[in-house]
Amino acid sequence: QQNARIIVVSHGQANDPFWSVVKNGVAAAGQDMKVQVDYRAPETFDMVAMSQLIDAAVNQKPAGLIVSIPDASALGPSIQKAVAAGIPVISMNSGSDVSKKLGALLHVGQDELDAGKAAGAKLKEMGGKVGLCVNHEVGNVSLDLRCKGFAEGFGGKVTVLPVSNDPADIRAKVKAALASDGSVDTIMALGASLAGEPTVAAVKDAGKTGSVKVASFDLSANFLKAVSAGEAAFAIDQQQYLQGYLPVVFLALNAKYGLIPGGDVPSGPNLITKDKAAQVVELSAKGIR
Amino acid sequence: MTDVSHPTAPAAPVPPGPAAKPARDERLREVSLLTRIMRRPELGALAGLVLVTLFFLSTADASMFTLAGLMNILAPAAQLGILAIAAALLMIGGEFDLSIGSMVAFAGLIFGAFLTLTGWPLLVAIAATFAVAAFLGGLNGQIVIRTKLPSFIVTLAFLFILRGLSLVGLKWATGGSTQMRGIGERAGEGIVREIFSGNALEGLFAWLAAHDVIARFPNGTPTVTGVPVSIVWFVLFAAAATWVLLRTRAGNWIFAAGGDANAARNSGVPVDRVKTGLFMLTACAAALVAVLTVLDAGSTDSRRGFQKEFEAIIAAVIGGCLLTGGYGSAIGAFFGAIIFGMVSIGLTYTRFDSDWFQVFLGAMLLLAVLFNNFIRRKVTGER
Amino acid sequence: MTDVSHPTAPAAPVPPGPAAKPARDERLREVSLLTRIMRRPELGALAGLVLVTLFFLSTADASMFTLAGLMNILAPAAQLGILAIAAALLMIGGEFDLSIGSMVAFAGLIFGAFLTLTGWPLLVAIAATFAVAAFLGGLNGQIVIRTKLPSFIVTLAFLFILRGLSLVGLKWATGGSTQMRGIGERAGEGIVREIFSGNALEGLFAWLAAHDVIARFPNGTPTVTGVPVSIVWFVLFAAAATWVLLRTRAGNWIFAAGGDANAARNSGVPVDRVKTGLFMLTACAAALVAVLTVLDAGSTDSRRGFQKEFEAIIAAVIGGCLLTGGYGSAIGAFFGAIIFGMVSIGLTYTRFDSDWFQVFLGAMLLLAVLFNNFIRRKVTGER
Amino acid sequence: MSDTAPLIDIRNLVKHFGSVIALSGVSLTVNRGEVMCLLGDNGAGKSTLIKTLAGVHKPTSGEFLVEGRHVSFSSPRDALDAGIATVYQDLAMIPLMSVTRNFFMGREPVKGVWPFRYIDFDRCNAVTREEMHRIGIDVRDPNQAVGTLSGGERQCVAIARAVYFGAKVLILDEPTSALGVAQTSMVLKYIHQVRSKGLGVIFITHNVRHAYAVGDRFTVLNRGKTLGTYTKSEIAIDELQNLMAGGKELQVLSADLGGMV
Amino acid sequence: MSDTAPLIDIRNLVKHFGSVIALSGVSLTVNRGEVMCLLGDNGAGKSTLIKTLAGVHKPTSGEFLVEGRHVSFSSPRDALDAGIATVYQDLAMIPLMSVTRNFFMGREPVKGVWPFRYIDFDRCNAVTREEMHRIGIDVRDPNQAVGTLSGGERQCVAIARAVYFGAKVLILDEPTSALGVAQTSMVLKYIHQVRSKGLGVIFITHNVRHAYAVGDRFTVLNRGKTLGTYTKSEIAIDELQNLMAGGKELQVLSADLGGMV
Ligand SMILES: Nc1ncnc2c1ncn2[C@@H]1O[C@H](COP(=O)(O)OP(=O)(O)OP(=O)(O)O)[C@@H](O)[C@H]1O
Ligand SMILES: Nc1ncnc2c1ncn2[C@@H]1O[C@H](COP(=O)(O)OP(=O)(O)OP(=O)(O)O)[C@@H](O)[C@H]1O
Ligand SMILES: [Mg+2]
Ligand SMILES: [Mg+2]
Repeated sequence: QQNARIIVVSHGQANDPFWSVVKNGVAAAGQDMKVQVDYRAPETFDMVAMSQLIDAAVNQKPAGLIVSIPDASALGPSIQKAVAAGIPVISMNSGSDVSKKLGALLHVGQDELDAGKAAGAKLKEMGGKVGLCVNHEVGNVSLDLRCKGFAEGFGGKVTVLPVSNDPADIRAKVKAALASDGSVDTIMALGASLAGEPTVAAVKDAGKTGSVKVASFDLSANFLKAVSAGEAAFAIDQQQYLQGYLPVVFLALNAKYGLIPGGDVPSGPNLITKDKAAQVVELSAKGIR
Repeated sequence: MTDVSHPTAPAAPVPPGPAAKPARDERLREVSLLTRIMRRPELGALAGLVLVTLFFLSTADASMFTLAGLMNILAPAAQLGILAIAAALLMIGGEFDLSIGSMVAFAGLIFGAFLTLTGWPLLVAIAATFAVAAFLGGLNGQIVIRTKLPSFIVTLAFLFILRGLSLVGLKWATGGSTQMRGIGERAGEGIVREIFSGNALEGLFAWLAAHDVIARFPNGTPTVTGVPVSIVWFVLFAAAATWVLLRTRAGNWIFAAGGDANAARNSGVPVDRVKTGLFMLTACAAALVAVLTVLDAGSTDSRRGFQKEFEAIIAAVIGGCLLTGGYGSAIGAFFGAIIFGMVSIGLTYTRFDSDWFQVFLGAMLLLAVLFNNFIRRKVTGER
Repeated sequence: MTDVSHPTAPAAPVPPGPAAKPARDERLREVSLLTRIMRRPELGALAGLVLVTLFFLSTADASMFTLAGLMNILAPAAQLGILAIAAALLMIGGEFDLSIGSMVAFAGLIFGAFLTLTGWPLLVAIAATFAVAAFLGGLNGQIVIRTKLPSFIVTLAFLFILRGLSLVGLKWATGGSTQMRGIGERAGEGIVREIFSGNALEGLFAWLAAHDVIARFPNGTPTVTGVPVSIVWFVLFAAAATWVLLRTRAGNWIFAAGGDANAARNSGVPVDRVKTGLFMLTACAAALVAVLTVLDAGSTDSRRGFQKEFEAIIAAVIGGCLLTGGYGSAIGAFFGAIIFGMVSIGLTYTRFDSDWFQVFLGAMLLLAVLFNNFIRRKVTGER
Repeated sequence: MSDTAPLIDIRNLVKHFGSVIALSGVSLTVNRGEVMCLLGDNGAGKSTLIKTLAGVHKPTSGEFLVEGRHVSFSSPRDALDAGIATVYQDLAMIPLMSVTRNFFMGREPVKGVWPFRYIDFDRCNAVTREEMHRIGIDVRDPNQAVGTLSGGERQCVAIARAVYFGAKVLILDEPTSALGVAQTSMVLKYIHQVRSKGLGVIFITHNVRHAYAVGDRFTVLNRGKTLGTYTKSEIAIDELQNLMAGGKELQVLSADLGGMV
Repeated sequence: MSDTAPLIDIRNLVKHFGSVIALSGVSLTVNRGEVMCLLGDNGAGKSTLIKTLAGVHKPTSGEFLVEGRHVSFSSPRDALDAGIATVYQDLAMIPLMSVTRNFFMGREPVKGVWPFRYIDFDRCNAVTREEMHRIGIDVRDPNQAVGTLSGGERQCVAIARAVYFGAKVLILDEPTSALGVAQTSMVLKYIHQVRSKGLGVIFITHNVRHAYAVGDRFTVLNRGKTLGTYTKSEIAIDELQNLMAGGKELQVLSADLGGMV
């Protein structure tokens, strides 16, 4: 008998460190539950392309569909079409507010905005006054939301620093920003391996380790090491492995036994500070956290 | 001259015959129809398309080649294709426009702003969007022509500028967000809306579904409710562009301007006007894609059209356009866009791990062009 | 012939004079040294650099033009510049390589793998990385030459393939992560390491700091501890490439191959060998950047070098290379990379709202090239 | 416009390219029904001069009158509209385009109503084939790319095109350089015909015999300056030949050359 | 290699371009110290033939022997190495490069030790200036781009280059087409000199007087076929002229043309 097939369509590319963990969760759940899983994402943050990928998934009539919903207007019609076609849909990562309305069974994950707020509040508590948000993909709505949430939770003055995907560029720009505005005391990076690590290096270059607090979204082994060494304050973990793993499990169980949980599952946020960092490093190096 | 005998020994000159329709020239070999067809740049990309189709027929889920699956492939191909055809015309005319991707975002923003902020009716908003796009395209063209700088660098500057303005404008228009929603509701219904969004031929498809020609979902709605209008626009644009290139004066001027701008100018072709017109056309094509996608999605964001300039050039090159200008075709870009769309959507119908996606995309593109090249050489006997 | 009188009325032919070193040709106007300098493609980009510098001098924070600030601008410019110079040579030779960005990621992966998985010593790992890169570059070149397909499309396929392979390879090597770390520790210390990472001239800078020539941090360490080796590589590579282009046989062949491959071939230039060599060189430049960045950061990830091919071409074009080949310079690409680096880093030293970043980037690029063009025409009197 | 004014009258024309002085004060007139031969050594400035007349270059200084009126062409199209048709030395052809498309480039005959006007390619092909045949070239296929034609065939396309579209003035820059014997004689005959229709012709050649055969007046350029203008009656063929060489010694090789190269 | 074998011997050479038959069986020999004139109408296939000899095109069929040995060139470099130097009708120059760089392209003299070998540009410039002067062109500046030279000046660069680098066989495809009187006579003198050094020369021209002045034997092509080969003693100049026209009627215009164009 053929295994049930579950398709995941997200807005994050397979080579994005954050999403690669989600994908690992998906794959692991597929193996554990003995279902076929397929992970699909557009090549860039492109809502039009993503809606087309959902359409393509619907055509293949899977046993379940898992989507992230960064733009409800653009993706709504495709998701509704999936629901109309009788495919059980679970949303994950983004779109907790619209998930029910579009007909998804439940939502696994946590809003970027809330995560940002939590991080901002924590940094404010640590005494931050002037903040910098290092954004490596301005215009990517989920990253913009992280920055926005950070600014809201932080309360103080926050400047967005747009950077490219290149570590050398990020390092130089953070250094430049620190040199030109001496009052900056808090830096939030939106991705640990891409932006967080060069930011730590830049702060070190500028001789401000300790006086400037660095925090980052997501995890990477090197960044966690910096946290445990006291060079960075903390990392925000959405436990995105769960965002990949749980929906697959739910849908597999749904396909087998018709089971489904009764409510949304919040997967984070979870602040990894100095005391916890060391334990997480190895898991992060394997792409689980 | 055709009836003159060709002596192999010295002979008195023979008076030339009448300029009659030449019968058979001994200096030409017979060529098959196939050879003559394959020699046209218009049809070169066809071989690549066939190869790609065969590949997916043998590896992909059967649902890919259902009616719904095909529409699903054509929808993104159509949006890319509209840009690719315009980019192809511009490339044939000897220039590049790297700003079309950003123009999609920018035109989407101003279209959204016209609808939601100024509250103009749909038709006026669309017309104004096209006007702004044409103006910006013309500006690009004028800068290129007056400064004689490569269009690559000028339009690259506009790539950044327009992308940046889209971000600033969106934040300004929405009060801080990079996403503008609710455009669909403001557009209202009516004939103009139907031309730019939704499906064409809905009646026909409903009828077909009712008679079970088209598959239906469990709840009874047909899997395909019509042909998305973007596909209609795509096909019409390809047909019009092909006709213009091959049959009209403007087409001749485009080839000439791209083939050798100096020679063309010396022969009396108004090269500067042609190029400016082409820049305006590409910008308008980007605006069309913006209007189609914004009405379709009901929202716009500052990443719309990201890297589409690149994909459009790829599609045009797959379709046989030369980067150096003066050679290529609109119908080639048409097939190029379909190949590109089919490869990128098609892989989701196969069982390959998505980590391998880019490897496959690259390999398929290379194979498609190699095959197409191989077939053409085989058939025409070129070396 | 130079001493022949030029009568304005019929006169008997005058025998030609000896082929002496010509004194003064009445068919040439005097030109100033400045004109002669500005006419060189090598120095065109200088005007743009001056403009950009002036702009930042008047708008940016003073810390931008401290020693630390300049090193900070040059470090990313150096990495881009190494790619840009190689891309410029290839463009002069008439081809593109869109795969260099992906090659940075791929070379980083295999370099990391050689070090951490096979445990080779640093020197061997670096040599092997260069060998693999050269092989892949040569493969690109051979495909382009044999199939006569545009290099744009062939290397585009490799852009996707190598990027995809980097992801797959990283996940395989790390057991699921997109980042490979611990490379720095495995590299060990030693002379080879010092050539490819860290700072040069550390002793000199420490001495300077001790004598208060260089600013120090509150804790006493100098703000600049040396010149990053990537900058040294950048300068040396620019010098070597310029010398090769202008003074050697290979340089002449590169210009010829790009100017008109057919004419060059007909004159006996081994065009295919030249082009293959250039493809290998660009791939090796990408590998060099990979080694430098991997040793610097101690880790590599699948997004390294993303879109660097694009930026390298931008820098080369700012520096005066023609996209059509046969014209340009390495030193121009050198300045182009510095302009690009200065504009993109410099804006963070100013007080402009960061939402406007891309608008400024685009506008500054356009202004720099326009200004450079304007100055050249003014000085040389060209129209 | 006065009917007695020369068709073309240029006075003291100067043209610099950056530091290069290509023309340093050239004067010239062309009248109706006259063939003016422009002669001179390689690099004398002949092509530069006629490119200035054809609107390709803007003169650095000097006056340019067409039918007695001052003109300043901003593009070759202006010159074409003013009735000056030119065969350039580099032919101004697009190698990748077909013979027919090159023939009609810039002056395509269209059919149908706007915006559905299209080029009447059947007629164009027929005209091209016939005009090429008239000049002595038997085109295999008018859709062949010009880049694959032989040098002489290509030159014939340029000449046939200029002659076909008629004009007030026909400028021919070394039109016979790559032509065969038959084609050359045909072009000389064309020049004859065009002159008798009352057009003015500027004919550039290095072949003194061709010049003497069809020319009415001869202007000799040397190193960017006019060496003088002579009517046919004023000058003998070998005198002209000496002038053309611009003061260079001739290598007389063989009696067969008869002093004339 | 036998010393009596002709330098070049081609037998029944056929060349097709797709559907176009450019050569349909041509045979030809060139001996040491002989000038072989290749004559024929426009489009007869002369350039195609010599491009096949020069390694640019691969023949579709037919034999090609150099000094009695079968050869098959895979690139023009092979032909150059075999001692065949060619002046192409399209000159094979790179417009954006300087005169000197074009002159020495592919055969640059280098100085210094590897890997620091560099081109000796001072010497190159001096040689270029001198060789151009010899042919009758006074180059303003050897660093000027070839694209800004006049048509004749450019042709002289190509000829001077081929002659300078010597060879066993010199192929000249319409070398004098754009040349002035003085330059033409110089090129004819060169051909003379080269022949007396024992090299073989293939000289293509449409000027029967030039051909007759320097040629030893004449091969006439027509529509891709050999019309015949004649030694100078076998054929008179006007007979040759008639053959060259390839059976086309000549427009005799004026007595000045004297029947010979
Ligand atoms: N664009 C340019 N830039 C610099 N110099 C130029 C340019 N165009 C022409 N020249 C120079 O001007 C001079 C005159 O060139 P022109 O082409 O007018 O000569 P010509 O009389 O037509 O010679 P030919 O008989 O060989 O065709 C030449 O020496 C040439 O080098
Ligand atoms: N690459 C090609 N593709 C197709 N046809 C070609 C190609 N090259 C040459 N031909 C054709 O072959 C014929 C012979 O051309 P070729 O250039 O050899 O003539 P030619 O004798 O040198 O003439 P001319 O005296 O005008 O230079 C021409 O009719 C031309 O159209
Ligand atoms: Mg000339
Ligand atoms: Mg020829």
